[in-house]
Amino acid sequence: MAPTDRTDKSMSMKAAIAAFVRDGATVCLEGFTHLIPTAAGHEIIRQGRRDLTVVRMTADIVVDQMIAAGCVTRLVSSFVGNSSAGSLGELRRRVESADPAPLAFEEYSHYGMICRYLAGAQRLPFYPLRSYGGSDLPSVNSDLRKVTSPYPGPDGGPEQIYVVPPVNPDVTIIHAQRADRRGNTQIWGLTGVQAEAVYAADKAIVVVEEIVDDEVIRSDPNRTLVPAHAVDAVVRCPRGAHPSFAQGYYDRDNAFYRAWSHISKDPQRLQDWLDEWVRGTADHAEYVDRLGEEFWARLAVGEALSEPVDYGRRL
Amino acid sequence: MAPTDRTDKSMSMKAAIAAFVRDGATVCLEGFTHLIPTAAGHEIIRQGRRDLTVVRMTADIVVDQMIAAGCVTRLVSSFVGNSSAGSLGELRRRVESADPAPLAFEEYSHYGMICRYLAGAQRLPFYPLRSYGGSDLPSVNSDLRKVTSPYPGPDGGPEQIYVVPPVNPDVTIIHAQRADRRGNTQIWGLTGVQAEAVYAADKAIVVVEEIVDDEVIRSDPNRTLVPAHAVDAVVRCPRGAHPSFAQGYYDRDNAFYRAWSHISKDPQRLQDWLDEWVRGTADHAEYVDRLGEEFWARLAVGEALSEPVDYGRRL
Amino acid sequence: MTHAAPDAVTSSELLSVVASRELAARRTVFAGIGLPTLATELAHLTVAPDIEVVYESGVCGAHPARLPETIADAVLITGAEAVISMPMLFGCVLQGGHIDVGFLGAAQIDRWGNLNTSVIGDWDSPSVRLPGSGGGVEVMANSREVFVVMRRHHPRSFPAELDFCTTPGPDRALAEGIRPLGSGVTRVITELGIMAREGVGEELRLVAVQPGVTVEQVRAATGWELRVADTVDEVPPPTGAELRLLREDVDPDRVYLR
Amino acid sequence: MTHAAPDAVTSSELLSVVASRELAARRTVFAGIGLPTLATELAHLTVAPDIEVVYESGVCGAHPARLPETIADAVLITGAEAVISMPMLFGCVLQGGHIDVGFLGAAQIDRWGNLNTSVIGDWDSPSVRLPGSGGGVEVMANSREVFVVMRRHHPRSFPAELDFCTTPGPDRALAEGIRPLGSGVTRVITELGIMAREGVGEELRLVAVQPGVTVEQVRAATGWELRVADTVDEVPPPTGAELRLLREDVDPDRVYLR
Repeated sequence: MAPTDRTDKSMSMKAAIAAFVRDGATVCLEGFTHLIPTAAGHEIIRQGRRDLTVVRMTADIVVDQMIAAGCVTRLVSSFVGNSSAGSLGELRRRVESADPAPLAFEEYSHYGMICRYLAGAQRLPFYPLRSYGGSDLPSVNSDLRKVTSPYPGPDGGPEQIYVVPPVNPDVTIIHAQRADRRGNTQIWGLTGVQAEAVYAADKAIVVVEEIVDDEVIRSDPNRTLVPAHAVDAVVRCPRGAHPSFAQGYYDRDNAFYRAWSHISKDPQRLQDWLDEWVRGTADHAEYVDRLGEEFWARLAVGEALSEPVDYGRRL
Repeated sequence: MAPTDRTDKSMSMKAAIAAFVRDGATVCLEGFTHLIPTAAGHEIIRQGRRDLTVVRMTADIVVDQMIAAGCVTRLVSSFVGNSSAGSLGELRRRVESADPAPLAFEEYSHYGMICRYLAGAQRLPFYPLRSYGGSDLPSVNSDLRKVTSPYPGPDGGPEQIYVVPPVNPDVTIIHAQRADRRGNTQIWGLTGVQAEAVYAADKAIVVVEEIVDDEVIRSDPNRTLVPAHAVDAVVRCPRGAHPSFAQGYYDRDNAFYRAWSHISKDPQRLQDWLDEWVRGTADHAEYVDRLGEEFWARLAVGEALSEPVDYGRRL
Repeated sequence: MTHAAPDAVTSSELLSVVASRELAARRTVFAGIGLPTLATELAHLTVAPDIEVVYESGVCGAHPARLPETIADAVLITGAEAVISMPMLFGCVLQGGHIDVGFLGAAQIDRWGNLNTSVIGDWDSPSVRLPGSGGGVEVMANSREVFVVMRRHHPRSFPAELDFCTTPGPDRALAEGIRPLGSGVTRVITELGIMAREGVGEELRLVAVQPGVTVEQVRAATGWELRVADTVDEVPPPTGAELRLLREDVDPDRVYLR
Repeated sequence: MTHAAPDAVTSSELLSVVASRELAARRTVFAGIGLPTLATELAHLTVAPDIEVVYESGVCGAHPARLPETIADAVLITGAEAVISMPMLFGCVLQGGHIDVGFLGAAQIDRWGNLNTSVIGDWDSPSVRLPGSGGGVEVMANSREVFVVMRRHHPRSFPAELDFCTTPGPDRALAEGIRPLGSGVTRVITELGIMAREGVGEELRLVAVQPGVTVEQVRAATGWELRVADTVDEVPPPTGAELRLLREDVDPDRVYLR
């Protein structure tokens, strides 16, 4: 069937954030190093959202920025660092000295977070994993619990295993290379845990480099990681993953990662940066323009096309 | 690194079955309607394996043939039928009247089987699922058990959920469109539960339509559903999924599915069929030849190429 | 089976048209092949333009060039919007709660909408071994509601007690302390009429009869004391437009229409 | 830190070469970026030609055109043999038991190979908040063995007691009744020497010192009463061939070599 107005979910970033991210909400932003939804985080800052619980495996620059902008009161994460490039200044001030305000933090491991998304997406009361035995993490996170298997263990006796509870964000936001207007979303390169994070959520916003014709998506249905039925908004926002990268579109801005350790170390410098680059821009298009073409040329990538596969058609 | 002899896992079907399928073994054959490893099942029949436990979600024609050939004493499955085309004569005789011998049968639902593969692949003692509450299946399958969640249920009280145990086949056999010599396997169209079934197994045989150059696989790494580290043998066997289909290579032989209900209804006719097409052929190449080019032309498909994606390269 | 619909309406056509109307305003349907295919394709052209069929095989948003012959037909894959793995399909889409209506068939259905697809007779030595659950257990447990289309309305397929309960409705699940997502079977569509129930705690009630069928005929064909709604409507016969769409657009090659 | 290796061998070079030798005959390595990258790339060219590095990001069988700067660098993806989702990577590959050697770092390591990557000080109000586990808990629980490379050998990073145990070895897991897959930390490689243990029930023992380092120096730099093997070898210094491969083939742009 041809797309109708009713199934066209494309909207502006401003409209999508206004519609689906409310004060006090649990907001998941996913993308593991690749395709981090930075532009969406910036729009949340521009709209001045408050009291958010942010769920994100690798809490990195965009999370530090959202915390510094006063949007976040609680963080659920398994890695709170600026990649291998240094520290997150604001996050450390909040956790180490409640400066300028405390931040509630729920600490997990990567697979613990993945399993929370899996449980949330699969509507399970818990998800088992072979982690945490002997760790101090359960002593600071009472949601890490144990279950006894109803089957005998390897030694014939009862076997215990840790479990994590589901996470069901009010909204999950991901960045992707392309989607059609209905929300069929194609991602290549690192695919992380994006599909599960979307299925775990009540609502989902997909930010894309390009909105493409139906025919592009339908020429390769296996490439669709998130089907339209799981998506509520499709936002076109080229370069919206900067300073992270979009495989085949632009490279990672490693210099900015290194710079962030210095920017975020000084609270005033951090706020000045937000004033200039986030609160002082109308939208991500202006942020992109201000960086300038010469800047983007440095992050440009060459071409490496996949060989097509043949889906065949009945003769 | 360039492939070395040590990482070349390609071998003949005869050698792969001889090396990895032993009498008494638990053998998983997966492929949901698409890419059913029929040729591997036929080679198991030719080599006269005995006392196998066969694990397969949809026990269909190839399973009926393996049972009729006396290879199988136990079946673990969630659908024992000839697609929508009719019945499996041998399986019904075994189950309904132990004729000519009984068949032990463990009955699951589809998701129960999928969760057994997931638990097996993830080395979990059990996998939870929201099925089976109120079903008679647990009364005939004592491996369907319950666990109490350590988190409060929706009403604040304790919540119970059914779980299934892992399945860890001695060997899993799948059919795929293409792989490289190391075993990096690419599948498109319906991908079913093949990757999880491979990861659940101790050994894995991948049967492919084509063994391709490394460059083909590496041009599209997201298409690799089964990485080489999980594969022990790569067998080139074109048209090895007949009468099922291989997306983009050949179509389903619906006429044979309909015919099988009649062939399998008559035990003598079934044995004659096995004598002619399996025990009377040296290998699958002979089976393919005997069917003839005119036959294969009827199953030929036209071209429908995927649009390439750009993985990019650093400039 | 007597129904004097215009143009010699066949049983397949009648069931497809009636089922299609029940899909009004539904978004996602989990369907097998055959009558559910016809019903959802017709609904797409009539009462539910935004309907999406999700197939057990992993296909979402199919745009087949021909009417598919199986739920895994190659024509469903080429040109589809998404093809996902079975763990994703069953775990995230179905168990995740994304399906509005699941279609199921059965060898036997009881008054609560519990289904038997495993055996006739004893499970251990059955007189007939049926295919089993497939994904039926999961469709029932996780869809908002389930429609059952039964070609034959006969006391053997509508027994007072199932030989085996493969696929339990929510009443049986709750009795065991397991809370299912949806309402279980809400519609049973047969050649004789339509039975309905709202959900837990309710038996199926006859709410409509096919043209020319009496309530007494339906009662006689049902193996339990069938409840009957206060007012039993006659199902409006297929319209000319519905039949034309079904015959000319949905299944011109008569793959499923008989 | 004194070691008079030829050609002014740097600390990075020394650690990479020593770690690479420990990878002889290993097949699958779960590695982060930095020294583990250098060690595995060098091992691939020397003692372990069939070695495959699996990255936490989901990349298997990478063939990068340039040395990657992160575990998710775009150059690792283009031309790789497989890129899989994180649920597959952590669930099937890592927890599934496919990893021979996992590389981990830590702020603190104790005598049993338990690791702290969470906090210095109290977890509730730490003096330093560290990044946390990442996948460390899973690498430890599911790899056959774990190698730890520590740039600084100092009593603060080798304390008698961890400030917090983020990532437990098998001894702590077993004490809680949880059976891990592997042996936990079996090698700790530092600028001063190599510590080793076979598995459960064993403390780390000093088995080798770097050239020019004494056993007493290592003892003094360790926060607990360090056990010492009956015979402590001197680590053979990097060979000319090893250094040439490292400098010219593995990291000609000096991304990690310092």
